Amino acid sequence: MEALIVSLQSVWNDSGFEGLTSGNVIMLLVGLILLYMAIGKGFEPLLLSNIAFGCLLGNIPKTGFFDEPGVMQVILYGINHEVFPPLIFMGVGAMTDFGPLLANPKTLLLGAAAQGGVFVCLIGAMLLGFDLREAASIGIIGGADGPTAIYLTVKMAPHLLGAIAVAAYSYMSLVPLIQPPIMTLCTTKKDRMIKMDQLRTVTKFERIIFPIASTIFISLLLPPVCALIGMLMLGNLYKEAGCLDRLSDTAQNALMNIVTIFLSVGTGLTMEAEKFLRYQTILIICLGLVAFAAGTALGCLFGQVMKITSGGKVNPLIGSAGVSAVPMAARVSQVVGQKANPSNFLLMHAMGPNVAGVIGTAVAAGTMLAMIGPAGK
Amino acid sequence: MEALIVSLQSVWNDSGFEGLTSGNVIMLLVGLILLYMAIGKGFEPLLLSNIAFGCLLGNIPKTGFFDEPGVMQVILYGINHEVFPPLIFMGVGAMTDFGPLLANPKTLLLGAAAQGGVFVCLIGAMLLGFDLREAASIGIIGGADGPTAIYLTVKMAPHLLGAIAVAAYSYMSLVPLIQPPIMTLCTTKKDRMIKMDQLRTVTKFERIIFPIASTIFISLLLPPVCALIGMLMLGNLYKEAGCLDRLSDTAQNALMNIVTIFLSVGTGLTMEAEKFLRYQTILIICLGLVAFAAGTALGCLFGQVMKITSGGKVNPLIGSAGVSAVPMAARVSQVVGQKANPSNFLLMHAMGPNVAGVIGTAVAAGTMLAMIGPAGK
Amino acid sequence: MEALIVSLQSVWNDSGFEGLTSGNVIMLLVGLILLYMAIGKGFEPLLLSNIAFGCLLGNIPKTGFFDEPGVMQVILYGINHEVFPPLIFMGVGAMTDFGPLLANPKTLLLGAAAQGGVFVCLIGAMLLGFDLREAASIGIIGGADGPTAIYLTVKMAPHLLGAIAVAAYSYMSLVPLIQPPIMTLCTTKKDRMIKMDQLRTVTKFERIIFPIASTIFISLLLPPVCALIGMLMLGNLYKEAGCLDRLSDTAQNALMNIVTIFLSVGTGLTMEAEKFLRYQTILIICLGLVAFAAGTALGCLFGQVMKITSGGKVNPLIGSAGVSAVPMAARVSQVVGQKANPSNFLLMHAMGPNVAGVIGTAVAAGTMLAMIGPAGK
Amino acid sequence: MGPVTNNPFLIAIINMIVVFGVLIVLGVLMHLIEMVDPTKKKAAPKAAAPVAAAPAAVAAAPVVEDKSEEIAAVIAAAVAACGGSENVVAVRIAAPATSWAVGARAEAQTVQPFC
Amino acid sequence: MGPVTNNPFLIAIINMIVVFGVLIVLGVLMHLIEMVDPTKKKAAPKAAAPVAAAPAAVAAAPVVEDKSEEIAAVIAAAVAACGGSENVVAVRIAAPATSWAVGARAEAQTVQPFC
Amino acid sequence: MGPVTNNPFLIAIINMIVVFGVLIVLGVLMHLIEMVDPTKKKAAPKAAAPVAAAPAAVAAAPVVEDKSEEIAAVIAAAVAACGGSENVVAVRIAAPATSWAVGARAEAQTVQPFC
Ligand code: NA
Ligand code: NA
Ligand code: NA
Repeated sequence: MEALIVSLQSVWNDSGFEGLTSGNVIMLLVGLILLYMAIGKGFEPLLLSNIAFGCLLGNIPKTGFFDEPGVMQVILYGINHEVFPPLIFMGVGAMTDFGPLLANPKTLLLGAAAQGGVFVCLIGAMLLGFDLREAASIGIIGGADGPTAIYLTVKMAPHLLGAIAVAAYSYMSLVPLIQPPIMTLCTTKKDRMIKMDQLRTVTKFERIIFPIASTIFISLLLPPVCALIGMLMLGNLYKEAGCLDRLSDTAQNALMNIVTIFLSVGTGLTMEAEKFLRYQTILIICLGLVAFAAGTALGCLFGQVMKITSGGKVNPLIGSAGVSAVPMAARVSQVVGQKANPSNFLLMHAMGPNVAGVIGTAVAAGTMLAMIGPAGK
Repeated sequence: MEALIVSLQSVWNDSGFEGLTSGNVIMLLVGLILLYMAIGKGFEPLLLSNIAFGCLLGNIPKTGFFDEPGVMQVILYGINHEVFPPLIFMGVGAMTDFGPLLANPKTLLLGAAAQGGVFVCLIGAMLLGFDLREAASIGIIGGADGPTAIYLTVKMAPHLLGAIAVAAYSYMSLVPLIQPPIMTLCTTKKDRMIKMDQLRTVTKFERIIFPIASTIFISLLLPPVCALIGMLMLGNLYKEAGCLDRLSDTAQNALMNIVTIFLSVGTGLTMEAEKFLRYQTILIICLGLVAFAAGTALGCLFGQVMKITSGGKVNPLIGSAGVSAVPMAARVSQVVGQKANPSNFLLMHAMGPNVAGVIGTAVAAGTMLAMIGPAGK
Repeated sequence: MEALIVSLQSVWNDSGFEGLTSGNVIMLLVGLILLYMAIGKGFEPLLLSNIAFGCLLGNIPKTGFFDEPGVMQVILYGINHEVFPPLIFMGVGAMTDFGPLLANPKTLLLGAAAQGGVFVCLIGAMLLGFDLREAASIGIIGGADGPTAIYLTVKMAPHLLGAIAVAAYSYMSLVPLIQPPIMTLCTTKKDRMIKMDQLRTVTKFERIIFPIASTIFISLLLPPVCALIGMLMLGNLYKEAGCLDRLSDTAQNALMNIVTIFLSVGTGLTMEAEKFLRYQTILIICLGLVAFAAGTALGCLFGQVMKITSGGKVNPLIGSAGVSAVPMAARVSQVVGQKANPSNFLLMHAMGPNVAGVIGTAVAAGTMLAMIGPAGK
Repeated sequence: MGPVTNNPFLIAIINMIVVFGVLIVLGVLMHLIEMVDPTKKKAAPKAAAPVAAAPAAVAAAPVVEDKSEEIAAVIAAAVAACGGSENVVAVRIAAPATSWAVGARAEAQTVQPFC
Repeated sequence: MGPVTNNPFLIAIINMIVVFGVLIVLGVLMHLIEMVDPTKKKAAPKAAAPVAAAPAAVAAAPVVEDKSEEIAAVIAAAVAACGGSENVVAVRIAAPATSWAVGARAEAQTVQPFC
Repeated sequence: MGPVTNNPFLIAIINMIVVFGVLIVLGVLMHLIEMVDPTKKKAAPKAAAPVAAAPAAVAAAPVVEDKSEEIAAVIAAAVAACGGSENVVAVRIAAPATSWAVGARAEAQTVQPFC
């Protein structure tokens, strides 16, 4: 009988209840809240639900996930060495239509302007006391590209990965709430009613040459993001080539889903209490909102510039789509434009800055890596 | 001419015929027999055929599979560090419906009772001279869960992996032969004719909260099986969330099939003659049968207890489904019940203990890991 | 202002434009030409387009792909340790129908005869000054099996991987241009008009036993190609077993596409200027053409032998299909035969030597590995 | 750290206690979840259908899938109306997997849900 | 090697210059590509259709996919002719993914495109 | 251990001997397999069909897949009966891949085939 009690005692001693810190408990609650946001509220469920579940698993003590080989170590390897973001970008590329951008290359400028949010946020972060690499990683939230944000953060400030990933994906899903008021603030009703000319047809030739040419140019200029841009454009080549549909399908589906699971569960695993439960996390979340708002505003304001220079042919609403968050931001432009003028169809026009924003964020990340360099180097 | 003969001789000397031991030959025969069982007889073909083919490949001398890097080393890494079983469990989770269990939580007890087979077998194995960790691994055959058995065996007694995997999957496919006589022995015809009330509807809320809550509770209590339970429940969340169907599909199909191939080929590769061709293998196979029989009997007997305490509302036949072997054991309950009373539909009632058995076996594995600890520690 | 210029200067200094060698530039052009061939001209686009894109990415300086962990290092690991070719072969096996070969085993000899091209090429390469292992790798181009060529080259002469892969896949896609003139040269119009008897039905039993038996026999004789042959036949078993369709589907689709992407991008990455831009590359490309031509001719000539020994029942055109390049070579036999006699249907007859050629090339690779041994050993 | 005990009977007993204990706690959890369920309603009438349907599902092969039923019905009706009914053994509707793929492709023009 | 500067404003300015610079160069590239395009034609009439169709696509769920339109139209016509039209909410055609699979299998008898 | 010989002709001869030898043994194996085949029957009548069908398959694109033929035939018949026949170029039936997915999902309610 005594042996029985001793044994039961030993099971308890080896359990995770023993060794559960208050930090773990709070992180479990954070995980539950994130799960509620992801599944209950529909905030980027594909990513956030896994991040949240990973957060739960990562805060169970004594699992050995961080020191013993196993499936979680395999996943963490892929996180810590940026294996997954380029593979996600391959699938994103296979889903991206650069047609509207090729039809109207001027909208590239809107995608550039909206990256201003990244640097507003970077400046803010440094003023609030974050160091340069942390500030760069926080700023990239404003780029509204999950894989790029994760890629840069792992290189620059891996201890912030959880907070930045959560902020980035949360705000990306909140784009339909964050953007409209800012957009109406930066435009007049007359602006919003502007109808744009229909886009020219883009040939298959252009669609095939563009990903190749842009890969070479951007990779040469910014080698640190060659993996990201290269995979994005390779995926797009699968989509456009016409003879690579098998690979396009796999890049968008089987491979992307597998990598999404690993990326997001692994990101959640890194959310340890001592890294996440700091007042900096709250600052990051606030700065992320500033970044999104600033990006939206700068996009719209640059849209105003383009409206004037084009003689009133450009609806400034499409500027807000430059933050990327593809395709949600473009849909927001469409919805806000249609509210002002029910016969207004801005979707395809907004897709140009929208996909330009993806490239712009990768360029911004590459520039920061080139100027600042990865951590520990 | 002489050079030609010398060269042909050298090809022969480097061939696997040179160096082929009698053990290898017997193992090749074992592989062929397993292939016959898998493909010819339909015993768990998805797993056993690959195990058998891996057994063939692993017993070819001089392939370098065990010492040179290559595809087989990648596969063996995943075997030796339990990377694959949790990923399989993710797919299993995405295929599992916990609804019947949620509708009638009492059937959890049947899933617990049937784990008795595990410990009957463990006791038998220790009495037959196996050491504690070997006995635990052999006992888990009675849990009728392949991934859990492989997970525990790799941690506890990796030299028994081949024998235990073969026994587990063979008996799982033999459930329709093993269980019915034991079930009729443990029940009267009147028992078997009992019709059960229809199950209440389970809400989506319950279906979503359950995998989350049970992950946290079981993982905290038994951290060594957090990877298994966590992935099982994450897969189930994919199924139930409603917004994660992409991931559910991949977890059930592409990812699961890939991992199944690797897991089962890799398990076969570990079947070396010196490990497998021992009289212990025969003991393991006998003990596995005892475990299945004991689990079935204990499930039915506990079903009798529940019949009495419920005032005759529970058909004890559903107890046998507690060994898991999902969904075969539940179908056996259905078939045996319908034979006694053609208007009897026990399938959904038996699914409760059936999926409870999956959890129960993982809990049993976790308890043994907590009490005994993995090998070499 | 000065700081701004210094900073912009530093971005430029860290860019890939700084450090871009003339070799890189030429290789970028090579990559573009290969892309044009792959997508514009349809030369094996699934493979060559990725090889070409990998070539582009691999020739961007300062990406860190070859020295820092990341997605490209994961891919290069799979290349350098021959992880991918056996997995591709699993998918190939799942797509291969050995039925026509089983119906007419004599056509195996045609698959053997066409391997003569491999050795013609090997002899030529050694006479041109390549060392033994390089010559073996170059010779295998004549086998017209991409995965086998990559597998052997990585083991024997990894510095030639790029050139050999490009030559192999280019000529495989050029089979419809290379073969017909040689085929008409080696046959008379009367030969080409020969109609062959219809093939007997092959039972499921034969289809299932053959991959198992041939795996055991070939692997025992030539253990160095056990991974290749084993996976090929395991994939074929998935196809034929009837109960493994899930795995067959995954082996042919999700897994094969993922591995194809990794294999071909990784192969492209290894195309460094200093390895590729040598006059040997031109020799390799010429030798590859010799190998294809010699294989075709030897196949047809052996077809003539079989025509005579069979009393005129064998159309020698099916001999050219023995080079493999499945299924293109068999289609060429069909087309050339039908041109001579519009009621002639050689396709199924040519599939026998065609799939025999796959086995034959693997056997040739295994023999060379057994006789010569891998590099550095 | 070695094992706490080597007595197989003790191990068996402790394990069964833990297994029963854990599953009983899970049962309590389930009841709690049911109790706090904010979506709980009088769902009884709905419950009848699936259970009643179960036997049929067991007896016959699943021919028609969830949401696609309408479409299948329409096609079947069309076929029947045209007088070719006997051969309709199984109208397999493109699986959900397929429809995701369709959706993905439909959205792909303008959508990157992951980015 | 440390960072070149720690001044956030300088970093922001340089970055924006680089981002604008790169995207402007990309724009130039796009124009160049358009100019050298050997396949360029008077494609204007074709252009009208997709843009005009866009609103409809936005308003309604995408019911019918690219190449499969004919087939879907045929089935829909058949269904309509047989008088069951109201329920045809969405005739989902087997997705391209599926058709590749079909193709792969059809070819599998005799084809190994990777080998 | 170095290579046995460096004479390319010798290597070529030996290799060809091995290749022929192995494939001849495989041929013998095939005959053995055929001889011991317990399922062998007078399958001749069946054999005629596929071979005869092959030419057609070569000539035309593969329109209709194996098991789905009946269904396709039914749909085609329905379509034809309704008078819309010319456009039916290819009725692609959901591929087997799809039907496994369907099956998997159908079973998923109650089934875990891997566990
Ligand atoms: Na962006
Ligand atoms: Na179990
Ligand atoms: Na070949």
